[in-house]
Amino acid sequence: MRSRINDFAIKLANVNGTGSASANGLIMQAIFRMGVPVSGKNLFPSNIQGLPTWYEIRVNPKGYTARALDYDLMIAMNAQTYERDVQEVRSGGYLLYDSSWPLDAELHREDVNFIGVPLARLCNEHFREPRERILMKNIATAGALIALLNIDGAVVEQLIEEKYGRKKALRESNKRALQLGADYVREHFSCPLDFHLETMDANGDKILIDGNTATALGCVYGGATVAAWYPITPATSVMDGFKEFCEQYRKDPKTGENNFAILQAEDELAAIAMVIGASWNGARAFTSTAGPGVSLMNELLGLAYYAEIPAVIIDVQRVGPSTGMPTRTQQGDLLECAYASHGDTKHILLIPANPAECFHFAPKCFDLAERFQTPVFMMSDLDIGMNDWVTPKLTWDDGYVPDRGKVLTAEQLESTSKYFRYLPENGTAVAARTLPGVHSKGAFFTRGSGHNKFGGYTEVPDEYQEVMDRLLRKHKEAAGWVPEPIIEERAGARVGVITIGGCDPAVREALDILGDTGRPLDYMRIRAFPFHAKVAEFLADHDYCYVVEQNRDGQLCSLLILETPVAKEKIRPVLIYSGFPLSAKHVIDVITAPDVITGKAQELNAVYS
Amino acid sequence: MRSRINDFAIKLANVNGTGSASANGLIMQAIFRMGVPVSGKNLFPSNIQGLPTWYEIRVNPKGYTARALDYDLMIAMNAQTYERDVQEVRSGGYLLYDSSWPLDAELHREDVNFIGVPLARLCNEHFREPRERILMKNIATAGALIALLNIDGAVVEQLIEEKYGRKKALRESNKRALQLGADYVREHFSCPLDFHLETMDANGDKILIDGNTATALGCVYGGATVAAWYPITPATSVMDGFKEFCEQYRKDPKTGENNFAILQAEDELAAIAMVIGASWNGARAFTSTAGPGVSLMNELLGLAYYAEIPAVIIDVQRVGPSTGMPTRTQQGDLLECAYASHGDTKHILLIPANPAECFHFAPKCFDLAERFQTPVFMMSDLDIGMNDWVTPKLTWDDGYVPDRGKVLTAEQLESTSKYFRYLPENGTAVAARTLPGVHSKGAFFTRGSGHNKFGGYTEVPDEYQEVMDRLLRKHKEAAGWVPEPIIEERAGARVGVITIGGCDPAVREALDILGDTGRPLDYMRIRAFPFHAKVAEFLADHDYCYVVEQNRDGQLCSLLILETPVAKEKIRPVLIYSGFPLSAKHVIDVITAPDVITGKAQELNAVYS
Amino acid sequence: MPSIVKPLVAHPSLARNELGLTIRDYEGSMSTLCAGCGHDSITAAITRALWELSTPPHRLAKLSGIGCSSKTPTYFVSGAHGFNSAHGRMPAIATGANAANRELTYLGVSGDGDSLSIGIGHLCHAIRRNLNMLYVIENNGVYGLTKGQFSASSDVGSKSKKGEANRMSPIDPVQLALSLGATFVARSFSGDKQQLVPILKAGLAHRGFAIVDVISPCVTFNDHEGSTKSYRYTRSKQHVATESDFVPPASEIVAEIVQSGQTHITMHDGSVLRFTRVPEDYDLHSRQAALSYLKEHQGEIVTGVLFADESVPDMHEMNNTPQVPLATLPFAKLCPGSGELAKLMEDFR
Amino acid sequence: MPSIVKPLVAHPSLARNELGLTIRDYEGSMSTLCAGCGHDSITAAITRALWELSTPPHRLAKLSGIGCSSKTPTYFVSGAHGFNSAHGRMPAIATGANAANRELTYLGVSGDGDSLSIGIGHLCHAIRRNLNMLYVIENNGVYGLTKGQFSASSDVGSKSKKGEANRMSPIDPVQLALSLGATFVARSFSGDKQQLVPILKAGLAHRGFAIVDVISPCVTFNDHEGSTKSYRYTRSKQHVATESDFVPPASEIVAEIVQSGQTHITMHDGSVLRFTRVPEDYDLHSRQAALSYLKEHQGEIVTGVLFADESVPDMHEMNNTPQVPLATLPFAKLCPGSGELAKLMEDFR
Ligand SMILES: Cc1ncc(C[n+]2csc(CCOP(=O)(O)OP(=O)(O)O)c2C)c(N)n1
Ligand SMILES: Cc1ncc(C[n+]2csc(CCOP(=O)(O)OP(=O)(O)O)c2C)c(N)n1
Ligand code: SF4
Ligand code: SF4
Ligand SMILES: [Mg+2]
Ligand SMILES: [Mg+2]
Repeated sequence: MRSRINDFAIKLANVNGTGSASANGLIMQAIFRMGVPVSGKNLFPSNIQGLPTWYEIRVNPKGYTARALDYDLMIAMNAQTYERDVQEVRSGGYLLYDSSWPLDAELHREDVNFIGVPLARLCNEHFREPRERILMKNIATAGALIALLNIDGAVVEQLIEEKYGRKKALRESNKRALQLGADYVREHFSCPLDFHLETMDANGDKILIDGNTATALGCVYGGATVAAWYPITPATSVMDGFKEFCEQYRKDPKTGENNFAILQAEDELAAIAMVIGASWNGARAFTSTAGPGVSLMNELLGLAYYAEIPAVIIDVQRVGPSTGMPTRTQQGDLLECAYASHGDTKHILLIPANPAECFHFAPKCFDLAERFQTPVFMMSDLDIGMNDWVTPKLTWDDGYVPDRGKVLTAEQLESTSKYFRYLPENGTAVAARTLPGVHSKGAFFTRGSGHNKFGGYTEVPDEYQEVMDRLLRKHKEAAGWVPEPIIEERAGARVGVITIGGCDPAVREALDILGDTGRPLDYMRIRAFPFHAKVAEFLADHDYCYVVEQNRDGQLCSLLILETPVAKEKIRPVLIYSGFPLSAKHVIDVITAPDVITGKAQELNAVYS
Repeated sequence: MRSRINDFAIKLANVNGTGSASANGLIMQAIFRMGVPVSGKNLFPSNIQGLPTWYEIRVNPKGYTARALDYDLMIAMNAQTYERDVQEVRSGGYLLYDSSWPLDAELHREDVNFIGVPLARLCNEHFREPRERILMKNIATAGALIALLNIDGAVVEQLIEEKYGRKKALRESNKRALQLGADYVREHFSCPLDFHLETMDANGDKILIDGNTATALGCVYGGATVAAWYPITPATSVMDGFKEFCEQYRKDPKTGENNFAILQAEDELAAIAMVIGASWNGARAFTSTAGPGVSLMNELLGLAYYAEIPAVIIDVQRVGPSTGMPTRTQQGDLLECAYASHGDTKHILLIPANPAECFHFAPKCFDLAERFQTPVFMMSDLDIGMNDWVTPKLTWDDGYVPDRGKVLTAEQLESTSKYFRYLPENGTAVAARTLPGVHSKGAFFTRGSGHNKFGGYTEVPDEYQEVMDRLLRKHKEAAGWVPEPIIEERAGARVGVITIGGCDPAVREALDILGDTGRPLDYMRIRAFPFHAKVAEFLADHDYCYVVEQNRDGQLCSLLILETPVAKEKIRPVLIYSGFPLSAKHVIDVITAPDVITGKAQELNAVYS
Repeated sequence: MPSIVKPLVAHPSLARNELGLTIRDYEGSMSTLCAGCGHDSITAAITRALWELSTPPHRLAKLSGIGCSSKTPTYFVSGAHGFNSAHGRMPAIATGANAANRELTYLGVSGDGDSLSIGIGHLCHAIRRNLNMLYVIENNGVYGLTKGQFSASSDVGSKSKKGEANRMSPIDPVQLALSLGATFVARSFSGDKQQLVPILKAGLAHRGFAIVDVISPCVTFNDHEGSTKSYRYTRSKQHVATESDFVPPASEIVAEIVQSGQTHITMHDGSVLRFTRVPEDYDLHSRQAALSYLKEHQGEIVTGVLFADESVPDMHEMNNTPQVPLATLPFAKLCPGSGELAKLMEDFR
Repeated sequence: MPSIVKPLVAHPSLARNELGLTIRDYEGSMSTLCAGCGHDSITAAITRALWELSTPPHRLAKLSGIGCSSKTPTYFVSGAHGFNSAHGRMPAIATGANAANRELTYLGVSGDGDSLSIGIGHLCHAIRRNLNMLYVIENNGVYGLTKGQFSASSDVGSKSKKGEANRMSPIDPVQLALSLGATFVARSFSGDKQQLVPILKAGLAHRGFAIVDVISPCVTFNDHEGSTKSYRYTRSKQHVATESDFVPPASEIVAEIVQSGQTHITMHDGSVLRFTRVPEDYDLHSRQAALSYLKEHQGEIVTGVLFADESVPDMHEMNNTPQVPLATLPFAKLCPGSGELAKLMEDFR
């Protein structure tokens, strides 16, 4: 059995639109400030009010923050899902419910401890406004958790101070509600529970941030000036964040003018068009979207690829196909983004695993887009983008100089005899570009139609092919510039586990457990496409590799097979794609018991081997 | 040396918009009527008037009708391209030019015979209207060819009669112009040339038709009633043809009403939306488009896939990416169509090789779309779609019954206790659908958002996954229903050549030549995705296989590798993608001299092996 | 939205329509919108209108795009097929559906985001085609489902919840529709069921494209001080230009209508839209009159049926399609058969 | 289109503009359009307008979509960057371009297919943003490049080359733009260079979105009897509502203008659009007046500057961006640096 201090998982079941988010955040943040590694996963519906929403908190002294699938404590506040929620508590665990009304006998479980707290009654007695009563119920619940889990009261008090500062009334009612909940459970139950928190110091230099906020900040730091977007879950908060940070950092102190422009486009076709227009004109420009948006951008992505115009697309992936499950997570757009648009195209993808990488990859996206004059996707996802992650404090190297690629200045053009847009110097893969407005000698005609290396329109086969072949070389060359994979080797391992993005913590935890139980496996997290040379090396160095990813069709597997020399039978897909963040258990189950492998993975294995 | 009777290639270089098309067609058709196997490739610009356009005619007694790359006779009527055109004549060949003006000495070639005909002068002398003079120059050229190539004068006369029937003036001036050209060359040169035509009987039951016309006819015969489209080269003539045939066959004889609706949509997003709407309502509906259109349809293709709505998309492929070369041919949309849209999706593709298959695959597309309730693409291309091909006469089996798939009638619904949209009977992969307006019991809510097997909205992981897994099974099942590959084996062959679509004649010719020179190779033409079981068998049965396709990235190779168990190193890409139809030489060059393999193929080989 | 099933036991005393159905038979699953959302009131009005018209549930096709508004077709007439399609594409999907089966009643529900941004092209072209459908825009001036961004119908100066003012000129669906030739144009307010129900009925009876812009406050993101789409603002600025009631086709009452001397419009199916209030000199058949009236009352929210023209051919007439649905034509009528093909082949020699 | 290079030797006697450039310096490569195509005349007018305005070639950005019309930016000012983008997307691409660099002169060329079908949404929204650009629609009523299908500007009853009559109501870009709040709206005719050149110049000088609908016959597919976009038809129906000339900014002549008592509009840059003919009672600042005038002259092709308003903020003003191009801001102004980040990190604990 694991230690019961700082090592457990709880789940709060609520109805959305009732204000539970703020109470959840309060608990999460308090635990974080206690120095305990923690993660919070918000499992929310695609709706504004009235539907089931869950919040899972896991604490772990070693820093394993992937989802746990069995819960020590369920806070069951939603009658709609009560029946299902009760089943999810581990045997011997606890369930907290609102005992203002008697518990339905049918929902009882012998092996679970029920903690009844008359939350509604308490709040009705102590608060007057109907809306306040609803909101404070959540806070009172948080109060109960403070007592049950031994959350540091001083930390919570401090948080309340920071949050409500001058709003005295709110501050007071929050405090009162917290007290109500805490007092009641302290009076009626033995507190804290056998599993609970104790202050430690594991979060030293860390922060609590979500990926979209970090991405937004990365775009500010990367020097993006034009952002075009169309609202879509789960990408909206990238732009909300960008706006907020721009308001903070990009207002000219003298004139009050905005050193940025955020354009809410009429649709995603317009959003990518604006990015292309702005990039063509020399700005660092980006859009943030999700799968449906990328699908709509397909035609123009081909234009940017073929006419060689930088463009940065933040794809915060959600569950597809079609509208799918907008508030659930998946890594289902890999193939679409890698080869987006008709005709022969290949794009660059950066794949962050956590908010810190979101931050650092954002400027990198611009660097690569400008160096290679092509669209670059950041493949984030809902889990990374919208959940709070404990991550190392973000830092910035003031020595960073944006890589603007080859852009000719007026002086350079003045001294050029004749400029040709698509004619790179001595056989390199990228030709210098020019910006409108700089010099007449740099003028050329950008087009998505057939063109030769001089930039002229062509329908001549060889001329067309020459440019297309160079584009392929260019994509290949990018492999030397993208972030390397993260590789971690264990003594004695002959088999590898490959993964991407937000699967990271679950895979690491799984490998630790497997390693501890005598099954050492090497780890590689891929961070970009085209694949860095080390990816192929890793594949070559192992007998075979599991590939853990969150989609049905093994999209990363497909890319590995198509774009590295690996033999197909060396790839073993581990596909978890039903929409919730990954847990170590998912990974271990497949690796240790190949017969419980998902149907699809079996099929893929059949095809690959 | 090959025989000089009925075995040669000529090329006519013209300026577009000057009426050369009708003269070209006349020659082509006359040769066809002489019973000689012939093909005509129209290499035209993306423009309406004034740019270079070529027409290539190849005749071959054995029926090899792929492009020949060296020309016995060049009819050089375009000063813009004269210089290049002269170079394309084979050594010892002929060049016909307009000798109204003296020939530029620099353009001379010692090893080519020059035939000067003062076409402009002759026409100026005999015709008065400026426009007529231009048009008749082309006809006079045709006259010269009649004499030079020994084209049957009676056949030509008959064609003129058929074409201009009652338009006496036009008929007469055409005849006069033909005579002018013929007389002049007969007088000044020894006619016919050493290579020329002789009547034979190789076209017995054949017709001359382009693929788009055949596709259109197939859609009429397949029972399509709603067609939605947005104009785009090279797909436009599908809809022109559909309209024409509908006017001919689908006007109600009593009421004069149209038993069809053709909707010119505002864009391709609307076109596919209309197809989806009409199919949802029970009509057989289709759209015709090209790559840019498919890119725009991406989002809705995912909707149709996920909500399981039939849709037929005719993709007449052209050269991408982006606008690319709209009047050049390529097979560059395979990957995009196979996996179109974000999230996990897989679609059905039918890949015709000639107009006859276009005709027969069209009803098949509807059958598959309705049986599997999913989008089905017909992957045609510009070469097949817009060039005239000699094909077996189209025939129709009056016993054909459309496969509408599982659609519940009012009676069936009446007797059902409760209907669930996505719940197939006993584990089959496709559930019965219902049509609006039939019965309240069949009512359900179609949505692209998460749904469970009952058709209800869901965000529950397992419920979502259950449906997604069935969709994968469904796609797999379709492999048993699509057209089988065409396989032709040669004694002693251990290596295969795989191809698709319009590459067919060039590949066959190449294999004949290689077979005759002691290198027997087996042939397989794939006609659909998902791959029929025989595709994997063929791959398994050969040491390795060349894959001949017209795109840069080896898209068919990719699909074979991802979707069959074949080992990557068994796949050898032969990629010809600069936009003109394939010739046997392209194929032979690669197969016989792997060192002249294109750069890309080398790379792919490096990756695959 | 999970389809929360409502108990379907109708109270015996509930009124029955011509089909013998009660209003409960026109309801759908429970709404999952925010309590107080304007859209729910429109759902109620639609339910009522369809019940009063005695539209057979299964002869109705409900279509929508994506958004809170677009969710609502789940909440009425569960006996009808519904299609919650993709963001902005509903008008085009409805066009295809209608082309295939002209006999159904088409009711599209959309939002201001869905219709005036991503979907505006399809809307404009559905108008051009005079597609026979009722198109309801549940207009709240924001993107509700994505949490409150300004939509293209936001007025200049209207404030977001965070206090930011919109600066771009709004697209008014009513003016847009009038200028593009829509054949039935109305505006109403979700809070004014009395006005809305007859308008919806007339829109359903109209032959051609009937567009009804319904101001429908978003209580969560756009019902605050400074918003020009809030309940308070809309109530205070609503200007009822025309009032009407809808008289189903029935000869005995036509006489009465004509007698009354009031303005009326006879719909294509013989029903009558009887106006109890029309401003003096206002010509219901003149787009120009409607536009001028809107101009004169700038700053107010002009509601009512503002324009109607029953004389314009709809998409099917323009395409000369048969009266029966194309989707139900027997295959024998569609396939010319082997004989015709053999004949045709002669043209390709 | 192959860029067929023209000889660039200017005749010494050619007039020079303020920059010392001749009109040849404003030409592009040789047109590959059909001989007689209206679009070529517009190209000539654009060339002239830019030359007369002395726009530095490299400070011009030429953007277009796809179509015969959209090819034309290759045919003028080869010293300017051009962008022949994707079908219908030009307004959105121009929006991004303009956002990045407000200092260039933006000239968009589009067709009726490009602008009124696939691209109509972007056009509508560029209008809402009052994007500072001149947007020329070369309107021929057909899809020229795809060989003559009806476009959305085809009039009811206008006949195709094959004799088929269009039945759908047209979208008139002028009315659309007026009703969406465009700040400069004009119509002209490719055959009337005298009218067109000053309109183009004014449109270029206008601060905000200037849309000029130019009827531009397609000689190959829409210049026949029965077409309402043919040369003949347009000539016979052209109704010149306003006539104007354009006076570049120069104080000495302003006095003269004011003296003359004629109507004039002072553009944002100080230049003046002087009207030599405006119908009585016609208010150039009133959308309603323009719309009514169009209505009164239905059946005619009303040309001239029909509406202008220099007072509306453009996209940059609405977004409060600096006067210098965003694209040229030094990185130091954009990146808050490590210190600020360290401070900010405290908020995430
Ligand atoms: C292609 C695409 N882009 C974006 C979205 C995200 N999205 C969902 S609803 C919506 C806006 C809805 O606004 P509106 O139509 O006004 O409906 P409301 O919620 O206000 O009723 C958006 C942008 C989407 N579903 N699909
Ligand atoms: C996405 C896409 N769909 C279709 C086309 C084909 N296409 C090229 S030009 C054109 C229409 C052009 O019409 P218009 O804008 O009126 O220009 P015109 O040729 O008449 O000047 C179309 C449909 C395309 N290039 N891209
Ligand atoms: S967010 Fe607004 S529009 Fe959506 S349900 Fe809530 S109140 Fe209605
Ligand atoms: S087809 Fe028409 S629009 Fe195109 S170039 Fe020719 S005349 Fe002009
Ligand atoms: Mg809205
Ligand atoms: Mg046009």
